[in-house]
Amino acid sequence: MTQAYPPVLKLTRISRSFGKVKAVNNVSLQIDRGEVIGLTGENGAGKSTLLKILAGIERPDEGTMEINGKVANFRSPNDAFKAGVGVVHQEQSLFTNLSVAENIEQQNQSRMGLERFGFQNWKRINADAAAVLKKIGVNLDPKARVGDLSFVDRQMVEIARAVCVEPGGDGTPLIILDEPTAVLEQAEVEVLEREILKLKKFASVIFVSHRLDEVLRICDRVLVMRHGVLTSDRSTEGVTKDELFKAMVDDAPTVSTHARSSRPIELKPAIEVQGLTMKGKFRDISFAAYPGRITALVGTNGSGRGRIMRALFGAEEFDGGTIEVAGKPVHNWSIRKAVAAGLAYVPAERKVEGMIGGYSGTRNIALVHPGEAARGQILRPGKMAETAQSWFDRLDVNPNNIKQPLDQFSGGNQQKVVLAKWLNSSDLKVLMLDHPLRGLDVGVSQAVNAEIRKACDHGTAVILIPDTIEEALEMADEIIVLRDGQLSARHDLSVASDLAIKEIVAEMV
Amino acid sequence: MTENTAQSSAFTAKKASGGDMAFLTKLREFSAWHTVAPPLVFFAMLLVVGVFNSNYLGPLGISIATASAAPILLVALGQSMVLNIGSIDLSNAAISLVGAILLAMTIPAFGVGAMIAVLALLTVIGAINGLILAYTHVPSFALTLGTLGILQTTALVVSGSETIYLSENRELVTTLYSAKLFYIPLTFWMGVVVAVAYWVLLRLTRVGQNMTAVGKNESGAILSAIPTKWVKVIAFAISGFTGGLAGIAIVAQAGSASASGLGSALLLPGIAAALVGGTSISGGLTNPLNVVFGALTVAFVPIAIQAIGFNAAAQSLVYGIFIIAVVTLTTTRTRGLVIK
Amino acid sequence: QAKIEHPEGFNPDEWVIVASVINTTNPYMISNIEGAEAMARATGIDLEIVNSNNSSQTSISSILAILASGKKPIMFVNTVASSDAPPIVDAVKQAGGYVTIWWNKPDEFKPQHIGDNFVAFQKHTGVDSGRCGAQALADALGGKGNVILLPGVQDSTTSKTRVAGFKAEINENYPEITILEERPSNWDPQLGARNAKDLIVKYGDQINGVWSADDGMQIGAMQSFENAGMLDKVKFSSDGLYPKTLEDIISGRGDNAIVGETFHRGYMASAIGLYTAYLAASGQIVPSELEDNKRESFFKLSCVTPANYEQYLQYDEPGAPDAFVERLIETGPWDTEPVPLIGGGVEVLPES
Amino acid sequence: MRNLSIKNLSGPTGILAALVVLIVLFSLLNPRFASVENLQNVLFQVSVPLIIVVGTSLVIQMGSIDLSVEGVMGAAGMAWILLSPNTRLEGDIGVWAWFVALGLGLVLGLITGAIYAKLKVPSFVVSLGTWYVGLGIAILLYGNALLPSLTSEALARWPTQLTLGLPNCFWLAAVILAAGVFVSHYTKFGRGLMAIGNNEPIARSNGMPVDRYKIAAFAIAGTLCGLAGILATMQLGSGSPDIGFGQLFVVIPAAVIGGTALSGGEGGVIRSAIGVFLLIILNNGLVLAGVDPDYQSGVFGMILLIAVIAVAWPQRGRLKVAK
Ligand SMILES: Nc1ncnc2c1ncn2[C@@H]1O[C@H](COP(=O)(O)OP(=O)(O)OP(=O)(O)O)[C@@H](O)[C@H]1O
Ligand SMILES: Nc1ncnc2c1ncn2[C@@H]1O[C@H](COP(=O)(O)OP(=O)(O)OP(=O)(O)O)[C@@H](O)[C@H]1O
Ligand SMILES: [Mg+2]
Ligand SMILES: [Mg+2]
Repeated sequence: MTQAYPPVLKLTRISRSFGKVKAVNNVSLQIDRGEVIGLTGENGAGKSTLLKILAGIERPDEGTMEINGKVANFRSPNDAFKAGVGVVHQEQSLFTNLSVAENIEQQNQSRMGLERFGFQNWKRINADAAAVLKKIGVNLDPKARVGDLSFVDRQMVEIARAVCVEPGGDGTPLIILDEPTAVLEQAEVEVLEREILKLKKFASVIFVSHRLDEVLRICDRVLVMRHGVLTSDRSTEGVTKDELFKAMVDDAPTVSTHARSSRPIELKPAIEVQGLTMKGKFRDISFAAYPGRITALVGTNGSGRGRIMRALFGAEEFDGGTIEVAGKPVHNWSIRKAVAAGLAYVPAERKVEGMIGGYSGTRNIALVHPGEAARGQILRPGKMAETAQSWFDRLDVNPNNIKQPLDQFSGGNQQKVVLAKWLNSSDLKVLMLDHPLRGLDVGVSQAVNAEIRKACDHGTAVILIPDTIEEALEMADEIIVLRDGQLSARHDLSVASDLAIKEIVAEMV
Repeated sequence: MTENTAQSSAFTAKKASGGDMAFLTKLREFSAWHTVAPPLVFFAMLLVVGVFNSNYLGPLGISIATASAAPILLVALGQSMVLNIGSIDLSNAAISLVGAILLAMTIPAFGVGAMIAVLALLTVIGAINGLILAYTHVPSFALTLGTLGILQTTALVVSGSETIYLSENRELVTTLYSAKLFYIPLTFWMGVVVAVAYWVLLRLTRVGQNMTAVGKNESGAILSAIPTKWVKVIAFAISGFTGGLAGIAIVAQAGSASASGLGSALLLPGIAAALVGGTSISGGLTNPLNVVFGALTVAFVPIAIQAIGFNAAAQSLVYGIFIIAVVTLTTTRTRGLVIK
Repeated sequence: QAKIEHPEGFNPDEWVIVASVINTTNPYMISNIEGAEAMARATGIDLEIVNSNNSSQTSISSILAILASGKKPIMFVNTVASSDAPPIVDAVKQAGGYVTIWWNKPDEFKPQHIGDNFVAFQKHTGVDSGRCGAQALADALGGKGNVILLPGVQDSTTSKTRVAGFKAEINENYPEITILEERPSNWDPQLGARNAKDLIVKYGDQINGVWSADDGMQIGAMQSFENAGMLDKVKFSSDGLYPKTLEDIISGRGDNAIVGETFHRGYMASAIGLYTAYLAASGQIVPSELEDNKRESFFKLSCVTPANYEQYLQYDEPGAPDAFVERLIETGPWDTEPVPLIGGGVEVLPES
Repeated sequence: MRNLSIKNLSGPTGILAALVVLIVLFSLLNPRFASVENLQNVLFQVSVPLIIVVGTSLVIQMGSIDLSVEGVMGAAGMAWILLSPNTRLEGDIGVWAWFVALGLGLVLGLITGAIYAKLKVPSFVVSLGTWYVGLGIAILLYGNALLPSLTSEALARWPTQLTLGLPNCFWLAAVILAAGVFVSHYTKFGRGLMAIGNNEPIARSNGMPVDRYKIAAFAIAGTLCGLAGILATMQLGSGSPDIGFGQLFVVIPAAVIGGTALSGGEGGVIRSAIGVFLLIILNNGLVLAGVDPDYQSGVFGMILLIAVIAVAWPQRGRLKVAK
């Protein structure tokens, strides 16, 4: 690191509180040219808030911020953008009704010199966008409608947009990536890592992730936050995961290893599919999920896992094949029938599909299986609160306030409540989860996994779409590998002793 | 229609504290404001008018305000139930007018039986709106605009373009208007009872909970196995039913009914009353009890204008200003709610 | 400037004169207001104008608001719709006031049944108006030709009676006049214009005459025919003799396109109505003792043609309302030219 | 999110198809429907709502709604005729009348927008308020003098005169329409409206001047309503506070039918324009087909229903959100 230049970013005693919560508490740090900084910490530790301050979305209550040696107090995201700070937000922030190019060029049309009259020069916009996409090695049609892209492609658009920043003078751009890998699959993560290393050449990067080995792999330095405080700031050489854990949580989580259920396969499957087919998405999928066992569907994005799951849950029509629940074949299958038959589905897109954000935890939990909390149509507020409270305590949801609207919770805690909603059922036959750990920190992930296993032990069949293959290996009794819509392999882990990740990846692509 | 994600709450929260007008920021932070505003605003208006004419502070004011508010209230209650699931019902005022005509035609012969039959019929009409919405995915605005047209014709044809006058069994309904309990006509009490009922429905039953869920996030509701289609049918059926009650209130007041008579201009006041009552036009948020005061306010504005004695030609102008002022004071400005 | 001697025991300060009109921009309504103002001047009683803004609810609420003022009303109401009459009358009765309803009420809802507070229901008969229009138009066409009709709001009694009168006259006396089509135009000039335009397209120069249920719609219709360059080939007749219409007659617009009108003035209606109510309020008449046609009354309206319009100009002179009130006080509500009482009861529609 | 996003409920193809079907149908019912006069007649009738709908759809694209149409038209139309050569014989200020009238529309629009954007009051009610404010202004201007009608032949004739076979008023509308298309497709502002309609919080977080855009959109809508008011007054040849009567329930349905989702972010000016044609032709056709007046609004409603259902049918889906 040459010191000829001023630091790209210098924070001194930055603080920001929301009401009682001190989201960012007296944080000071410095980032130099070409550095890639990892930032990690529990859900709710304050990472995003800190980044929002850098991005000019939140204003610090106290403290000063210098970018490329200039004191910066951003009044708007545009100021930050002009100063050379580009952000990929944790929640995707694209306009789904506009084109890829428009989204990318959204903020920096200043470069088009037509700004003053505000005219759109489509040729120019599309060309620029195409150039940017090329620069980060993604091939997407700039004219495509973002709403029609898959989750991951949208993520790429976000990154492309962030990379557009052009700080004045000889300043260095600061690219901020808030959990960019959370929604990515193995393959894409590798693409992204290579991309970040390219960014190194002309920019400094802040990279937020809950996956520590990722952080250790690509970052020069790693910062850890806890309860808004910066608890550790050290070079990645010679740091161990455990040390980071310690900095992250008050007591390092006890990594529990899951005793594989030794139940015999002869057991009647909870759900079984034969030759399930959806034109253009997947075809001839056959497998079964057994009570007390976890079946993982792995594959690259677009491999069809998500859709298969949605089809099983009755959320999407399928063209061919049969589904049998508890031995009985189902006819004109629908979500309501599925749930009545004891199926549950935790969608990948938590905020949009998984929960009613405006509703409190209490109501969200009473929504599907109110159990005690409802007599027929009549709700019993007392019982509702009781039920909710017991779940909040059991999953230790934080803040432990059953009345607060769910969309004011951090992702991890939202996921806990979503789980509770389904687990509150008296007899849950099949639990299906699409990327349940997406965006969750280590601690919360442990908690969620524990719940999934508990359900399993109570005789529920679990079908899981994991974020990573490690996750699959850790959790699953059986792994089913999909390659572009077809079943390419299956591994019974209770038999196959040690299975190499490489193998599976090979079967995926 | 609402984007109410955690993220949006973050942004608009910032907006709030970075606020535009100091006192409004205060209002927004005092999140309970929108629950107390509707009554406050109404009584404030009553007080102001009382300054010009003390009679309004007495029973008289109350009885006049409530008497004129009754039909608006009932239409507004139905409307807010539909707004709550994120849709809108442009046909419910027309439903109540058709209802009024049918009642005026049938009550002389069948008395109470007629009321029940008509209410049932209108509930079905509402339900049909809901069914079409649920199964064809036509936006409710366009859909109910179509039914509005059909109902207008129905009103004309059924009434034979005549004014239907209640001769037999007249007092059976008119007493609902003339008979007063604490100076308040029964038609208005009817509205109050319905408001309470709907409040209970929304807060204490699964159907109600599901309705609001659909209004807040339909995708989430669908994937939580909520019977969204039924929810819609029920909401619109309720709108039809309440429209029918409004029809009764109209006949009770006029003792007669006609296609372009009393009740033919209830649509916009109804929606306005719902909004003044703190209902969000984006769905997922309503409080029937406050709609009561929304209706009172909206109905009281023209009375206030007349009572304060503005020049007849200036009344429209003043009316407009009143409406804006009132709503500015009563709108819900919850954190993270995108105002459309 | 007329001045009324109040009888013993009548204290003007206890009373308020109220005139409720459908809106404040239609020339007829404006004239209603002028009549009420004249009455107020003559009686020295305060005046309140109610602007219904075309809404029954507003009309009723506002009237209630005035009743709340504590004074007893002497009221003239030009109802927005027939069904407004009952609630208004009930309210006035409770407030101990006296009301005359003009133009619209349910047929079965009779002053005789309600009592003295509902002094009278008064109107110009629509049938006569329709007949005037028909005669003028048919004669102008030489008894032969095709006409189109622009009625007002479909379920308004006024419009329906006028249409019925027009059709009856044609059927009875003008066998060679054909009615091509009727398109209700809600008393709305623009809708009148639009419908006229569509009918022009539909029938082209088959159309020889146009009858509208009031001058507002006729103004619109004439504009459409002018735009289509047909104004000098087509004849028009209508009801109300609005100032604008008068101009067109005088100027002979479109080769004397307007061939027939009816004459009656808003100020006459409101003055008669209010004066009747005043007489009841001041005990000078006891409504229940009046014969029926003074409780449900028809007042004369005159057929106007380009030949005889001059004789009506006097009634539009400045100060005409006061002059009319003066004569009204001399001759009483039922015998004042040009609008004396000519009959009563419920208007019966001729067979056609 | 694919099939969860509120798709624009009627592709222009669907709505165009509906339009074509209607035209064929009506031509069969009455040959005169397809005549040149009727073409001119329809173009004459669409021109006013076309002008309005440009503003309306800009507003709806950002997820708001503007009900003030009829009031603003009344105010502007009345101001214009009273300041132009008219039968009241005073106050003619020539071309300045245009500036005053359009200015009035602009101001009313600004007020609506400002209250909506700055005081966070739902546009639905604010514009309901400004509707009455506009109407009130018109009524006050009208006073109780005699009905003002245009004395200048030139002005009164202008809308109907044909240029290249089409009435001038339509050309005016066409120009406005073109401008509208340009604004919404080729300006940052226009795209901004779409963005706001799609996701306002993100628009804000991207530093878009959301409030200014909102106000601007309403200002444009107001001005266009002003223009429409003037044109309507010209067409009628005389002034009336109710000059805009019934327009609201043409333009908003038109926008909706055209697929400009009320939730914002979808549709566009052209689609709304097609919607206008659909509605006007529907009415015109019903008259020419000689449908009994009693049943006209009913048949209107029926056809409207069938049209929108036909258009929405293909987009049905399990996870489809229907508001
Ligand atoms: N707009 C807001 N209003 C109130 N509290 C907030 C707001 N934004 C964040 N918080 C709170 O501030 C704390 C930090 O939140 P933040 O999103 O920065 O955590 P995080 O480290 O990004 O968590 P995650 O890893 O889940 O993204 C949390 O307690 C959160 O609830
Ligand atoms: N119908 C849908 N609505 C919304 N999102 C969807 C839908 N189907 C899939 N997705 C999400 O879009 C992304 C790509 O979907 P696609 O079906 O192409 O791949 P997939 O393999 O089924 O999904 P996944 O990545 O979960 O395996 C995934 O994140 C998936 O969760
Ligand atoms: Mg975060
Ligand atoms: Mg996925």
